[in-house]
Amino acid sequence: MKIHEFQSKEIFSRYSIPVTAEKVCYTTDEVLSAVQSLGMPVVIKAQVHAGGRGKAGGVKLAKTIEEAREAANKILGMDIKGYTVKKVLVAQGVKFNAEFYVGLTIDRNSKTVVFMASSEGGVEIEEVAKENPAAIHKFSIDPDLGMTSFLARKIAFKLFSDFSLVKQAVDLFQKLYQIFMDTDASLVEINPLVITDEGKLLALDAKMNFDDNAMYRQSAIEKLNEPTEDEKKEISAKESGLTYIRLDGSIGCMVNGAGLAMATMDVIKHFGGSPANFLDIGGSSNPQKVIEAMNLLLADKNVKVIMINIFGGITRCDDVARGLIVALDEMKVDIPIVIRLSGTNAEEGLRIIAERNLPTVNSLSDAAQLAIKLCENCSEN
Amino acid sequence: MKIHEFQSKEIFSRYSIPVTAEKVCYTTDEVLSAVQSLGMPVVIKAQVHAGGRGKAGGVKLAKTIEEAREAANKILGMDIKGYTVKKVLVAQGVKFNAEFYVGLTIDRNSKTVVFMASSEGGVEIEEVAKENPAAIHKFSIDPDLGMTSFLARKIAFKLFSDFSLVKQAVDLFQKLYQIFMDTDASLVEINPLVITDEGKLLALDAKMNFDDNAMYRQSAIEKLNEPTEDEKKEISAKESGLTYIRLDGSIGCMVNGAGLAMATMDVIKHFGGSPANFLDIGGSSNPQKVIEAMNLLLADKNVKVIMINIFGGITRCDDVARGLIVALDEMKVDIPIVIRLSGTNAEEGLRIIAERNLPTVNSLSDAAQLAIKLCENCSEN
Amino acid sequence: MSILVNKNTKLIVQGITGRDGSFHTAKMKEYGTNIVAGVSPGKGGQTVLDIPVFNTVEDAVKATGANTSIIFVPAPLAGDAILEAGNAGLELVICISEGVPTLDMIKATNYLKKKGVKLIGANCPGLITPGEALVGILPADIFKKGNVGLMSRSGTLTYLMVSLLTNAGLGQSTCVGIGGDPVAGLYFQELLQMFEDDPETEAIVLIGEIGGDAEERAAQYIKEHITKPVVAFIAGQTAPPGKRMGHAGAIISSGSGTAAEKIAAFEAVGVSVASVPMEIPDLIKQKMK
Amino acid sequence: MSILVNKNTKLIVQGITGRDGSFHTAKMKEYGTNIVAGVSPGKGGQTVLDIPVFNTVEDAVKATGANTSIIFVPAPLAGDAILEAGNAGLELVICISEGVPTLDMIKATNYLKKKGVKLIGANCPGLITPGEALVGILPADIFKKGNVGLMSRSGTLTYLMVSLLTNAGLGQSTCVGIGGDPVAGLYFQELLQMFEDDPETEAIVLIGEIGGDAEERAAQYIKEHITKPVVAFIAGQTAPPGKRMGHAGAIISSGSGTAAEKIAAFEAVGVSVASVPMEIPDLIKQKMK
Repeated sequence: MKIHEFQSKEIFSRYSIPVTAEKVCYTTDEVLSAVQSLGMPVVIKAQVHAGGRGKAGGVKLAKTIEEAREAANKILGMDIKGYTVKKVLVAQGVKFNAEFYVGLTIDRNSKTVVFMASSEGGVEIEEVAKENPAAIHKFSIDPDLGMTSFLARKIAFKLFSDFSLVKQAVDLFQKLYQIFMDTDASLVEINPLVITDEGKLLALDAKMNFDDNAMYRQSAIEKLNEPTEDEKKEISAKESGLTYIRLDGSIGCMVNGAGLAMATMDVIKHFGGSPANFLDIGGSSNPQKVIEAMNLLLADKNVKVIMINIFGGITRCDDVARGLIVALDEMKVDIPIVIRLSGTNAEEGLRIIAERNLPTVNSLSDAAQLAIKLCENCSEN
Repeated sequence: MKIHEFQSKEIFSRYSIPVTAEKVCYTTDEVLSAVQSLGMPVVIKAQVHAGGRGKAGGVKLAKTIEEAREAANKILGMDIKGYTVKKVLVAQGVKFNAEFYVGLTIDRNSKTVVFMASSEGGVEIEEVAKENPAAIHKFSIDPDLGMTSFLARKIAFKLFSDFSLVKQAVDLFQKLYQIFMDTDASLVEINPLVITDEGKLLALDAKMNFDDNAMYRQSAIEKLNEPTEDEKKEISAKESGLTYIRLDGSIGCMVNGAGLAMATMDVIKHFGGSPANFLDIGGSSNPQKVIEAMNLLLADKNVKVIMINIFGGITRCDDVARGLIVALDEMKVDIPIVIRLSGTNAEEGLRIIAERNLPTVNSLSDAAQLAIKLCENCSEN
Repeated sequence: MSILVNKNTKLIVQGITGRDGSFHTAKMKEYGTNIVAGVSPGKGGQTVLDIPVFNTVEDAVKATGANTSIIFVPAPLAGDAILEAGNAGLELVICISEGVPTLDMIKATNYLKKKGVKLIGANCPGLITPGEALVGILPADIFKKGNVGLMSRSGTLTYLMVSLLTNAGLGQSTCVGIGGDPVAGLYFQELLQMFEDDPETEAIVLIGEIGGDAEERAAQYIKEHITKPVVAFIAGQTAPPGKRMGHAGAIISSGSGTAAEKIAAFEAVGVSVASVPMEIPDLIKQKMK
Repeated sequence: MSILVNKNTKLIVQGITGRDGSFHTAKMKEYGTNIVAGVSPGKGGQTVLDIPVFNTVEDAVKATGANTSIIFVPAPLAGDAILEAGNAGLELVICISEGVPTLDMIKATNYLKKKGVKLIGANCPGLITPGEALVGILPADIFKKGNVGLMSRSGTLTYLMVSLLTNAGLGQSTCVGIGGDPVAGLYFQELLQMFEDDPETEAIVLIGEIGGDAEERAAQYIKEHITKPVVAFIAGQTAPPGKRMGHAGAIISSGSGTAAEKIAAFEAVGVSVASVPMEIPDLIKQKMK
């Protein structure tokens, strides 16, 4: 789960991490009144859950009221990677003389939280990682010790030589780690962290992502969730035990298990087709799930054929077959369906399917090729 | 550092640990008004920093207003092991059907916090420890894990078979550990922990001690400190870098180092004398310390002779000698002084002492024997 | 031989009285797995399928001498269940539970490593040594005893792969689902070494997926330590970047974790990578010649 | 030979620029201890007594190959300083600082144990191998090279004891002050074993004090593992119960930790206990006959 820059900074402020004076605004009028209280210059920044907003024109410096109005008008309502900008952050302009990157995330390899720090802040850190990986210092945090003073100092000395900055950084790094742990974050990032002309460290930007699995115990964070329409569908699917991600193709897929779902997409593409979605109906038998999955597929107008690939394990094939029959009874399905059932209770499932004269196939290859063929026929209509 | 039962329970309440409804009172009138709001019966308990208040008559059950008045009159002002009772806790009487003991403390052996639990609550746990040690379950808490749910459950199953009580206990035990860690406690104890007639766990009593070394980061706890007059002297001594404990004898001792100070007392007793105090002037050279130490010794009217035993290491003997000379110049000292200096700069120290014609001795045995002899002479005067 | 579980496995089921726990306990027992105890706090003294239930793992281990535990408790309790198992003197712990918070897994994996206890999962289907022991939720009847060792980040894809193997006459020594979460117990390297050391295993199938760098690290490990033939399949070759495909692990971001990179890493060390699962049996047969 | 420190000790001083740190660095250097570096955050690049100062212990170890560290930082920082030393690949850490919170020491001792790093202290005077290395604040000129190993919970009492030994012609192999705090690093048992294993040590002096049960545990250990003669003195035989005598360790409570109990425990295993320190040299001479 992602939150906005301004929300991340609100959390930072609660831990006494210095951030810029700023205000969230939803209209140009609000921006102008914020500018009054903050003073000039200001930076106006789109608040959307998409990266690269700077390149997209979503961040503008304004030195006059007129510039601020212009920037607000331009940014509010702008589309950034499919997200419409509904609010901007108006932040006091700050004079600074150096930019750094600091971030915390999970490292699969060491199975710890890692702290990343770089003197090359203010640019996209992925670029730095590619072009000059040595410029990013990484420190694995021992889960038994946490962010000790000595570790924070060791990191700080990599970035700063001035001891006053080192001391500020030690405090800052320990707080960031605390935030990470307290909020079940998966990413906490400041880019750039700057040294102001007064010699103080300041978080000019802030980014936080969270572990979806932990949101049950992070209700304050979960309240900040702002799903898009597509994400809402995914969330509602998830509540039914389904994982659904819409894609651009024409073959609607219903599969049990994430790995098998991805492999099914791979096989479709392998034979020249294009999947309309990733849809994992998960691990336990429940006809209702199949009905909801069918509804999701049929709601997508791009879907020209439905391909069902079930490998029974916990999921029982006869349950899937029954759910499918109920779904077909309830809803008008005027597109072809290709069904492959295998594993637990597959024979019974196939018998149920056969009663309705629906096409079944034996192998995944056959299923994919048949679906592609049916789809091409559809397109001709 | 110790705090009162009512203060411990205030801390418990902040962590949502159930305690009895109660009120601290300083006068009999306050007790009577507390009784009005709490209802009958009540238990009136002396709040002093001494153990064994029950045996001393400092805890009384009152079933009527008259009994409450009588109890308050009796307990307020009572002396318990040298402590005058200035306040009582008036607690609502509770019906319960079983008493348990739970406590957390430091274990030197395993170098961890240990959790102790016993079904034999409501009595002095030291007695249980002596007579039936198997009745006390001890659990070392892995500092990397803290009080996990599984450990709390394991402990709870030792005390309770009813799963509803186990669940309450798991919550309670985890909170107690959290309190211990959050407050730098050295002891957290509930005795008795009871099961009310409603089947709820309730802390009927509470006891907390704290790590003096950690009080610099526990200002809220430190504010609760109520030193006695003797303890105030000890504290003021400690602020000067001295550790002073007044005893009953007549030979005032000034020594550097706790072990040597105790050994000096042992040697005095070995030769038949009695030390008036434990006084450790600590490890670093500072003439001012010696002056303050002399002041402490001279303020004790029981002191008939002063014995100084310094082993120079960090402490330099010439500094001690100089401090002594300054002290002697500043104050009227009309009792004999025996001085033994050894170690770093002892020769220079002895030279300074010799200038004043003060008696010096070579060995600790000689010093003790001389002090005892001089003391006996004094007593004859 | 085989790896991790076999006839000597004495299994505890944590969460045995729950819906999933009791269902799969029946399946495992039916397969012949030696299940010696169940754990369910507050239900100590009961039995499930004639298996005695204890309040704590410690009690269960003391009473039965169990050496392995499988965990079916709800995700919010799974971290603590792993710690409890790790604390009780077992050798191997398998956590099936899905949706365990990552910070809980960091604490758990770190603790079990210190204790020298092997962990598989969380969010995994468990493992099977065909003909000896099923410790997990895998559908038993697709497996066949043989000499192919299989390890996978995915559940049902494993089943597909196994039925392809079995249909092609290739039996399995042990099949392990390591789970798809960002922080999990045993990973490819440890299992590769175990299969390398297992005399019964003649070839190894590795099923990876997009996200993370587990496959790249596995490739490096294969180069340095593994002499037996390895073939691989990477799921998600056609998945769009930046989307979470069910498994927390399956995210492509920052230009690392793509299928192309993983495939290149494997091919660079002589591991044949199938473009679709159906190619795997032939690849193995070629390698085993 | 000797234990813990010797001519091969390469010492770092944490807190070298502080008042106590710089004073004792001079004393140790004067004695001939090989001090290779100092650590003082923010003062990296400076020198103290020609010793280079680094910002972190890690930097100091990398630059000098140090194997031992002594800590003089203020008590609130000491716990972290021990962790830093334990993390940096040293073999032995001595913490002189007095007044370290107990919970900090629990964290520190636990961490160093896991890392396999030996810790002495906190709140201790350090140790000396006469003629080889002084790593602590002990007054060097009272020591004499010889064959008595000494360990003590007390500082100045150790000095008294050592001068009694030296005056009696009994030199020392190594003298260790283990400190008087409730939770500390190496304790009597570990040191007893080291002295037992040290060919240069022929007799052992143990100086205990009231409070805790370190002496009782030492007695048990002596019974089971130690063949060399041991003599002991317990300070505080006449101290009143329930009073804290300077050392956090020196508290008598709950009827355990009294001098009488400790003396009885020692005598039960054949350890001679002196009633006053002056008796120790004769007791040793009797035992060494």
